[in-house]
Amino acid sequence: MSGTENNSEHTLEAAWIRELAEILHETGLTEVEIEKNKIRLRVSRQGGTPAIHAIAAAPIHARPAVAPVVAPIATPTADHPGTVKSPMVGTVYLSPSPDAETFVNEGDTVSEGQTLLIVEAMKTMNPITALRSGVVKSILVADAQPVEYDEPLLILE
Amino acid sequence: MSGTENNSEHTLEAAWIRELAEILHETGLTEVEIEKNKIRLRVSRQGGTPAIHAIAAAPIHARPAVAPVVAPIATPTADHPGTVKSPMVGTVYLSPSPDAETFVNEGDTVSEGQTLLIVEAMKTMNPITALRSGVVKSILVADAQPVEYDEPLLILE
Amino acid sequence: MFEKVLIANRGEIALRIHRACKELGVSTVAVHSTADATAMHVRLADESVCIGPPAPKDSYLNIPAIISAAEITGADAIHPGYGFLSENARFADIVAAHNITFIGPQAEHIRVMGDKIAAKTAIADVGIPLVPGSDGAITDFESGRKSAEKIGYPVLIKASSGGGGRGMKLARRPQELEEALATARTESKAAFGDDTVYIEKYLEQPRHIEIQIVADSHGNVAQLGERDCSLQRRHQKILEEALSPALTEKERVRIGEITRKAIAKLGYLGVGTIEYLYENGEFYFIEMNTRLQVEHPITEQVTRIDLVREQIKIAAGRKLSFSQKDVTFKGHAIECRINAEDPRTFRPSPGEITHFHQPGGPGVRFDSAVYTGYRIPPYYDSMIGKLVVFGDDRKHCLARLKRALSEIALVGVDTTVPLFVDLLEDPDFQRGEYNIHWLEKWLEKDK
Amino acid sequence: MFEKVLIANRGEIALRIHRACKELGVSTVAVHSTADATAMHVRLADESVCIGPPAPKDSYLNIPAIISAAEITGADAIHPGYGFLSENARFADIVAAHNITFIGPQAEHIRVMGDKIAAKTAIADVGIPLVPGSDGAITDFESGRKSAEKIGYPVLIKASSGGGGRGMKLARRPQELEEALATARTESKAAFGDDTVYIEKYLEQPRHIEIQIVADSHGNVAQLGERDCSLQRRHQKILEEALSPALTEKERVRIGEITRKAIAKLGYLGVGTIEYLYENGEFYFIEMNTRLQVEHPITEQVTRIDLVREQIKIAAGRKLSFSQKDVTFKGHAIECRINAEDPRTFRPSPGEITHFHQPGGPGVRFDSAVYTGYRIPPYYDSMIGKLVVFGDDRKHCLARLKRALSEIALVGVDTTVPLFVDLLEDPDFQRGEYNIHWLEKWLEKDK
Repeated sequence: MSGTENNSEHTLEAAWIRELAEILHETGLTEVEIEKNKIRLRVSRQGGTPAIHAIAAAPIHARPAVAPVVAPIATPTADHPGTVKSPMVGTVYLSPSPDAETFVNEGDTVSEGQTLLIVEAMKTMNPITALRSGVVKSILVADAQPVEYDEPLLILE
Repeated sequence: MSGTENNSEHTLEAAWIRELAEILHETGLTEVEIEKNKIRLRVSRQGGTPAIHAIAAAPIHARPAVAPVVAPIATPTADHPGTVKSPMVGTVYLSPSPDAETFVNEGDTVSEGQTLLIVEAMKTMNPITALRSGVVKSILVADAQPVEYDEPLLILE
Repeated sequence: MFEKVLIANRGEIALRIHRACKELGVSTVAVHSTADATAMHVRLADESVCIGPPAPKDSYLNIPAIISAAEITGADAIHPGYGFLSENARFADIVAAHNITFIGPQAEHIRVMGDKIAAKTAIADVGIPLVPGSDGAITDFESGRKSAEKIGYPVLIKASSGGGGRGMKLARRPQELEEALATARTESKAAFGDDTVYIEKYLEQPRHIEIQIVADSHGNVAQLGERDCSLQRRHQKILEEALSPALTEKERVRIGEITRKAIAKLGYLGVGTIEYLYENGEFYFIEMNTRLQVEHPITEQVTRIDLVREQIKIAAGRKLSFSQKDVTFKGHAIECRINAEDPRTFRPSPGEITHFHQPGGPGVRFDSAVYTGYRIPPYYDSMIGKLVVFGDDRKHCLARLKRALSEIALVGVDTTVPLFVDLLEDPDFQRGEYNIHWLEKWLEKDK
Repeated sequence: MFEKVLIANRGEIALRIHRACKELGVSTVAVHSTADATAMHVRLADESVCIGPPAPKDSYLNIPAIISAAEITGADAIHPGYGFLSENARFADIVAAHNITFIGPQAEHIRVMGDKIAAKTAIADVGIPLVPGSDGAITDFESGRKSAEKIGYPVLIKASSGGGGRGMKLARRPQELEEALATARTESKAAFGDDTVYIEKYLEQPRHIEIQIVADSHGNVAQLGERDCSLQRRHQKILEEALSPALTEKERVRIGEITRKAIAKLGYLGVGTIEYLYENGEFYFIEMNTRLQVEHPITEQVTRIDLVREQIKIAAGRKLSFSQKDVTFKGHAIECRINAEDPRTFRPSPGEITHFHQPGGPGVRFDSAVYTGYRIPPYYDSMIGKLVVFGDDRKHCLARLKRALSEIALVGVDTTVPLFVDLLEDPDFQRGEYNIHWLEKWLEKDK
C-alpha cells in the first residue's frame, strides 16, 4: 500500500537529512541545499552546538522543591478554558463548615454567582463563585488543602 | 469522498512534519526544506531554545588571545588536501640562510623529497620536505615567522 | 533555632538567605510571583509558594499573601531581605501578630528610622553627629530663610518622607532659596503625598561612609567597620569598598565607637547600618537602614563574619558569636553591582541570559541568582549579581577585580561589567580619590 | 617581576596560574594540545601556542615543543603546574639552560626527592622522622628477611621508583614475605623498568598528613600548617581538609616546626609539601612533593595566603610577603575533587558538559576550567573542578559544603558530586574519624 511506501521513503529521507546534519556540524556550514532525483532538500542550522533548554538549566543535584502545593505550571489542566484558579494563597475549603455538605460535587450543574468553594487567607473566608453557569467537571483540590496563587481549583464546563 | 482522502493525506504529511521536527531537535538543525512529488515542505525552528555555540562560551569580556601565531582552527586553508602543516612548534625559514634564495617560490614545481622550508626548534633546523611532487600553490607563512604545531605552512597541488 | 524560614524576597538576596538557612540546618520556603516561577531561589528552596502576579504590589509587597504562605507552610520565621517589605513596620507588626518571628529589628525602630525627622531626633539623642540643619520641618519661606542663614550656604532642601533624591533641591545662594524650597515641596507632594521638607548644610565633596552594626537580644553590640559607598549614580550605589581608602585608622575607630555606643543606647536588635557623609575628617548622619544591606558581603570578606547567619541566629534569640574585640579587619574587599543595563545609558536590559559563566578562583565571590537560560523579568530591579573580590590590600584587590571581570560571561543582555572594566583604568579611582559626585562627573566626561 | 609566564599545563591548574599571573600584572602564554584548542586557559591567556597532538607525551610532556613555544613568544619564565613536567629535573635544567626561569625548586632538589631512597637519606639528615625501614635497597630475599625481622611485622615492600601504589606489597607475617617481595619486584620492573625495592614498617590505620612549606631565596622559610588527605581511593586523594580534625595543637606545632627547620637546612626554594603518615601521635615521612599541590587552596583559605602568588614572586627573587609569626589559622576548609567519573565505579566519563552552573555565595570557591558547552577530552585526567569550602569551624564547613554541593550543575557527564553528598551523611566522616583505608572500606560496604 502507498502508506507503507511513503513511510519507507520518508525513512530514506530522514537518513539523508541526518547525514546532511552531521556534515553541517562537521564542517561548520550553516546551510546545504541539494536537488536530486526530483527531490529538493535544504537543510540549515543556526549556530552550532549545544541547544540548551532553559529547563536543563536546573542544578541537577538540588533537591526538587517539595512544594506543599501543586505548581500551576506542572498542571496539565491549567490550560483548560473552564479552569477556576485560586485568586490568592491560602487554604481551600469545600464546605462552609467541617460538618456541612460540600458546596458542589462533580457532575453538579451550577449557576452564575454560586459559591464553588472557599479560600481562607489570614482568617478571612473568601468565597470563590462561578463566573458563569455550567457543570462541575472535576474538583482538583482536597478539603483544607493549601493552595498557591493561580493554582487550578476546579474545572467548570 | 475526496475530503476524507485529503484528510488522510494531510495526516501523512503531519506525521512527516513531526518526523522532521524530531530530526531537527535531534540534529540541532534549524531548518529543513524538502520538495518531492509536487509537495514542498519547509520545517524550521528558532533555536527552540538557546543554541549555545561552543565558541560563544568564551567569556565575552575577556580580551581575545592575541596569539603571535595563527590558530590552525581559524585558517580556512587548513582543510585543503595539499596543505603542508608544521610538525612542531618553532620558527619557520623560507631559505637556508638569510642571504640565500628561498627554497621554493609560489608556482614552482617541486619533486617528492625536495625541501620546502625549514622549521627551527631549540636551535635545530628541521627541513620540511614535499611528500609528493606538485606545484606550490601558495606559501602561507613569512620568513622567520613563529609557527604552532599543525599550522598550515604551504599548499602543494 | 527556627524550623522553617520563609524568604519574602527574590533574586540574589533570596538565594543569600536560603544559603544561610541551609547552613544553619533550617528549611526554606520561597515565595514568588508568577514571573519568578523558575527563579533560582524557588528551585533551590525546600518549598515554594506562588503568591501573586508579577506586579510587586500584588506579590512581594502583598502582606496577606505572604502571611498566608507562611501559615500554609508552617514557617516559624520570615526574612524580608532588603527592599520590598524589609523596612515596613506594619509588616513587622503583622508578622509578630501571627506568632511568626520577623527576622529584623523591632517594628518601633523601623518606624522611627523610616521617618527622616524622627530618625534624626532619635539618633542625635544617642550621640550620633548630624549635618547642621533646620529645627524640624520647614513650612514656609520665612522660617526656611532663617534656618538657611543660621546653617550657612550652600544648603540642601530635602523631603521628610523622601528617598532616592526625589524632593531634594540645592540652594547655593540666598537668592536661590525660594524657588528651591517651592520645587522641593511640590516634588515631595507628588512623590510621597507629603510636602514636609527640611533644610540641611550642603557638603561640597563628601564621601558616603556607612558603619555596619549588629546587636543581639542579650545587650551585645558590635560594629564591623565601615564601607565606602561613594561611587553612586543618581543616589544608587554602584561599587562599594571595605574598608574605605579615605579614612585614617583614628577616624575609623572614633566613628565606629560612637556608632556602637549609640546603637547600644537605642536598644536596637539585629543588623543595621548607619550611613554618614564624610568630609574633612567629620561624619554627618544621613540615615539608618534597619535591615541587611545589598553591600553586606564586603564587610563579610574583610571580617570573615557571616552577617546573615548572625542575623538569623540573633532573631532566634542566640548571642552574638563574637565580641567587639574579636572583630579584626584583614585585606580589602570591593563589590561591583552587576546590573542588566546598558553600561553607559543604564537603560535596563531584561531578557534571556543565553550563556552564563561566573568568575572563580581565589578571593572571588559571586552572589547571583541567574543561570544559563534564565530570563530576567522586566518587572523588578536590574541587579543580577554582585561580584565581591577580596585582596591582601587595595592594590591586590583591584588587580584581582580586573581579572575576575575578564572571566564573567553574561551573554544575551547588556550588563554594567564594561563600566567596571573602564572604571578600573581611571587613575583617580585607582588612588581611591573620589566622592559622591565623582562617578556622575566621570560618566559625563566620557560621553 | 616577570614580563611573561608560559604555563606548561592544562585544566584548572593552568587557569589557577593564569589568574595569579594576571593579578601580578604578568602576561600569560597558554600552550595546548590540539585537543585543548578551546580550553578555558587557552581562551583567557594573553597568547596561546598549539604544541602538539592530544597524547601528553607529544604535547604537555614534549620538552622541545614547550621550550620552542617559550622562545617564539619570548616568555621569561615557565610555570609547570603539577603533574606533567613539574617534577622533571631534566626539564628544570633545560629551562634554565635557555635562560628562562623555572618557577619551582632547584633541579637538584627535584632530582633527590624524585628518588624515594635518596629522598629518605636527605630528609633524615635534616631531622625529618622516617618510617622504620630497610637500610637502602633490598636485592634478595635473605636481606629482605633480616630487614623485616628488625623492623617487625607487618611490613610493606615498596618500589624505589614507584608511585600510585604500583609495586607495593604487604607482608603481614614472615611466611608472606617471599611472595610479596617477588611480586613487588616484578610489578616494579614492569611499571618503572627498575626492580629495586625497599621494606618499611606497615602502619595499620594511619592518616595522611602533609605540611605545606614555602621558602624564598633570601633564607626565609615558613610552614603553613597541615592538610589531612586521608580520604583516598587507590592512593588518589578524593577530599582534603585543613586543618586536620585529628591533630592536637601541640602535635601541629611540633611537626610544623620540625618540618620548617628541616626545609631551611635543605636550602629548598619555592613551595613544597612534606607528606607524612600519622599514627598514635607520631609522624613518619612518606615523600616530599617539590611542586604546587592539587589541594593547595584549602591552605590558602585557612591562612589567607595566596600560594601561587608567593611561588611566582619567590621565583622572581622576591622575599616572602610574610614571616612565620604572621601565619595564623582561622576556620576550616575542605576541598572536594570533582571528577568526571561515575561516583561509584569511578569509570571516567568524558564528553560534553551541556550545562554548567557553579556554586556561589559566602565561603565557596570553585577552581575549574570547564564551561557550558565544554567537551572534556578523553586523553587527560578526569578532574574537572575543585570545590573549596571555608567555614568558621569544621561543623559550619560541612554544612556549607552540603549546600554548595546542592547548587552545582554539571549536566552531560557523570561526576563524583553524588559521592560527596553521600559522604557528608556518614557519622564517622562527620566526626572526622577516618584513616587512609577508611574510604575504600566505606565504598566496599556500600556496594
